[in-house]
Amino acid sequence: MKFGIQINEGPYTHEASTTALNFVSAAIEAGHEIFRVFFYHDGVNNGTRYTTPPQDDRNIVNAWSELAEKHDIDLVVCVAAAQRRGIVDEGEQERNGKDGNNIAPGFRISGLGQLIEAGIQSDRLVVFGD
Amino acid sequence: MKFGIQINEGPYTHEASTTALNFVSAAIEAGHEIFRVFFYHDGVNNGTRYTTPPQDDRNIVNAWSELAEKHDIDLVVCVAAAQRRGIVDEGEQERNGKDGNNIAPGFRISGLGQLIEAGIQSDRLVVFGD
Amino acid sequence: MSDTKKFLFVNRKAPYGTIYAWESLEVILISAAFEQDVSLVFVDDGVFQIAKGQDTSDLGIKNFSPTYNALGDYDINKIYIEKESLEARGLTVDDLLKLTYEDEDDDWAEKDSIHVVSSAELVEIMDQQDVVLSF
Amino acid sequence: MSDTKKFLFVNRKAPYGTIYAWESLEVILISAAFEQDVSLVFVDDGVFQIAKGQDTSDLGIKNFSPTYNALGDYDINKIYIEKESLEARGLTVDDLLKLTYEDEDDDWAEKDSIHVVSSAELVEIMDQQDVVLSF
Amino acid sequence: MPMLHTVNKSPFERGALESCVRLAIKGSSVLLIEDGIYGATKGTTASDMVENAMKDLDFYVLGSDLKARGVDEGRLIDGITVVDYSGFVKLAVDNDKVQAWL
Amino acid sequence: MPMLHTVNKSPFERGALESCVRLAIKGSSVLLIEDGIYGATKGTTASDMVENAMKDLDFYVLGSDLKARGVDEGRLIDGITVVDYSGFVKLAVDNDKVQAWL
Repeated sequence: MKFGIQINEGPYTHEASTTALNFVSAAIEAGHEIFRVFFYHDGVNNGTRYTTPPQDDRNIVNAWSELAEKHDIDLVVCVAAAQRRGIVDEGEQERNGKDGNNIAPGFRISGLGQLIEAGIQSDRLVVFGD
Repeated sequence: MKFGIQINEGPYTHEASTTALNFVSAAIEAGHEIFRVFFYHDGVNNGTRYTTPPQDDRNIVNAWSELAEKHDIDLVVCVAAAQRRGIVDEGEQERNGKDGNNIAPGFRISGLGQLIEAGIQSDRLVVFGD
Repeated sequence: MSDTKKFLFVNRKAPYGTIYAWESLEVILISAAFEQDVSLVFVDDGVFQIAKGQDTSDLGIKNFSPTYNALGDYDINKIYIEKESLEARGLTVDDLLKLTYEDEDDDWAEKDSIHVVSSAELVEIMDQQDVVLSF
Repeated sequence: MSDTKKFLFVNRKAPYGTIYAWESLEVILISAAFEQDVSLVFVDDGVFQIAKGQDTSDLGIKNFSPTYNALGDYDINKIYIEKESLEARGLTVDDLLKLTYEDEDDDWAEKDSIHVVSSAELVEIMDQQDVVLSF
Repeated sequence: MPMLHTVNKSPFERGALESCVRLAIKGSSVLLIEDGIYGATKGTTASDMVENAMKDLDFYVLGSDLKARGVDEGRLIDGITVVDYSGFVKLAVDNDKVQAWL
Repeated sequence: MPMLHTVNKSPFERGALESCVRLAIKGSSVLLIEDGIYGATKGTTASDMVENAMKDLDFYVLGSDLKARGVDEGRLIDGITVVDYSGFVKLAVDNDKVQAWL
C-alpha cells in the first residue's frame, strides 16, 4: 500500500516528527511504500542541516536524511512555509538573495501542489502535527 | 521601569512574537527601558536572517533587528534551544563544525543564565508564548 | 475521472493566534488547481476563521479573511459549519462572512456556499470523504 | 542579599508530546547557579512530568525524568503539586517520583521536596513570588 | 501583592483561562490577549465562568486582538475593560508581577 | 466507510478527543498517541466520556507512548487495545482513511 505523510511540527519541539519517523519505519518494514513525506507549517524545520542536538539525544534531521537515502523516500519541504521560517536551498538562496542555505541532505523544497498530489496518489494520507 | 521579555514561539507560526513586538514598542514609547529580550524554545526562530515572508505581510525578524538597533536592545537567543533548532552564529558555526550561519543582525546567542539574570535585574519579566 | 478524490479540509483552530488557519487556506486554494472534489469543514474554534469584520491593521498581521470570498470562483462551494460549534461560541450564521458562488448548472445563479449543519449531519458528510487534511 | 528574588516556575504541560517540560527543567537547573529563592509548581498536565516509571527507550527521545532527582542537590526543594490536578487525572502522590533533599539545618536529614497542596494553598504560594516563569 | 495574569488561549479549546481563574488570588487582574479574547464575549459556554470570576478579579481585553478577529465590543461581557498596548504596559507596571498562562 | 481517527492531545487540556468522539461515525477506530494516551486511563475526569464512546467506537492506544510517560497498562480502561507502531500501520491499512484530530 502507498502512504503519503504530512508533518506539521518541528523536530524536538513536538513529538509529531518522531512519531512520523517511527510510523514510516514500521510501514516500510511491513512492505509498504512511502509515496512522499511532505513537511508543512513548522514541519519545514525538520529540513535544516544547521541543528546540533545534545549528544545524548536523537538526531531527527539525520534520521530523516538517512531513511530517505536508504529507501529512496521523497522528502518535500513546502516552499511558502519554508520562506516564512528560513529554510533555504540553493535555488531559494538565489531567488531571495540570501547569502547561504541550510537545507539538509535528502530534502527538497517544492510547492503545496506536492501535498495535494500525495493525497491523490497515495492510498492513505497520514498527518502528524499539533 | 525596567522590563525583561521572554519569547517562546517562532514568528508567523504564533502571534506571541508579534504581541511582544507591540508590547515592547509601547513600553519604549511610555519611557520604560527594555533590559533584554530573551528568545527561548521555538522563539529562537525569530533570529534567523534566512526568512523571506510574503511581500504583503510583516517582516518580524527585520522588525526586531531594527527595534534593537534604534533603541539599543539586547536580543539574546538561547544557545541550547538554538542548537536544537538550527540557529547558528559565527561562534556556533565554528564550535559545531557547520558550513555557514544564519543569525540575524542585532541578535546574539548566549546561555540560559541570561534569562535568569533578566528576571533578577528587571522590575518585571513578561513572557509571551504558547 | 479515476484520479478524482473527495478531499476534506477540517479547520478547528482560531485565526491569527497561530498560523494554521492561514496556511490551511493556502492549501485549499492550491487544491482547486487539481480538479478534485473539495469540501471544507469549520468546527470548534475553526468557525472563528470565517467571522466577518476582521481588521488586523493594529497588529500588522495580514488580514486573510477576504481571500475566503475567492473560494466560490475556484469552484469550492461546499463549506460546512457545525451548528453546535457556533452556538457554544454565541455566534449565528449572521456573524460569518457571506460566501457565495455562481451555479453554472442553474444559469449562474448566486448561491450560498455556507451550509450550517448539525453534528449528526456532519458525521455523515465526513464519512463520505476519501482524504482528510486537518488544520 | 538584595539581589535575591523569589522565582516561581509553573509547569502546566505534559512531557514528551512537546519539549516545554524538558526545556523548563533546563532553565530550573540553571537558576540554581544564581542563588535565588526557587519554587516549582506542577499543575494541570504538568503533574505528568514527574510521574514515576517513565521509559522512553521505544521512542528514542531522551528520558529526562531522572534529572528531577538532582534538584535536591541544587537546593531546589520547594516543589508544589496541586492536589486537584492529581485527582482529576486519577493520580496520587504514590504515582510520582520520590524527590528528596538533605536538610543542612537538621543534621542532613533526608526530607521530601514534594508538597501536595490544595488549589487554595497554591493561590497563596503563588502570590508570594517575585518572578513567575511559565512553561 | 497585585498580579497581572495574561491568558492567550481560547477558553473553548484550552484549559488556560480556567486554570488562571482557579489559581489567581482575589484582587488580581486578568488580561485576555491573542486567542484569549474569545473569553471576553457573552453568551458562550465560557461566559458563566468569566462572569463568576469577575466577582474577585478585574478583567481586561486587548482591543487590537478583538478587532483583528472581528469581535465587536458590543459582544463583550459587561464590566470587561478594553485596553490598547499602552494599557497593557500600564497594567504590567501597576501590578507587582506578571504571570502568563501559557 | 471505516475510518481511523488519531488523537494526540491530552483530554485534560485540549478539546480534540471530545470533538473526535462527537464527530466520528459509529464503527470507527480511535488511536490515542503522544499526549493523547492520557485519555486511555481510568478514574479520570475524561474516563466517562471515553467509556461512553466505546459503545460506538473501538479504542486503541500506542504502547510506546504509554511506556514513555510511565503509564502502567493496568491503569487503562478495560477494552482499550495496546498497539505498537506496526499495529498503528495495520490500523491505517485496515481503515479506508485516517483523520488526525490536531
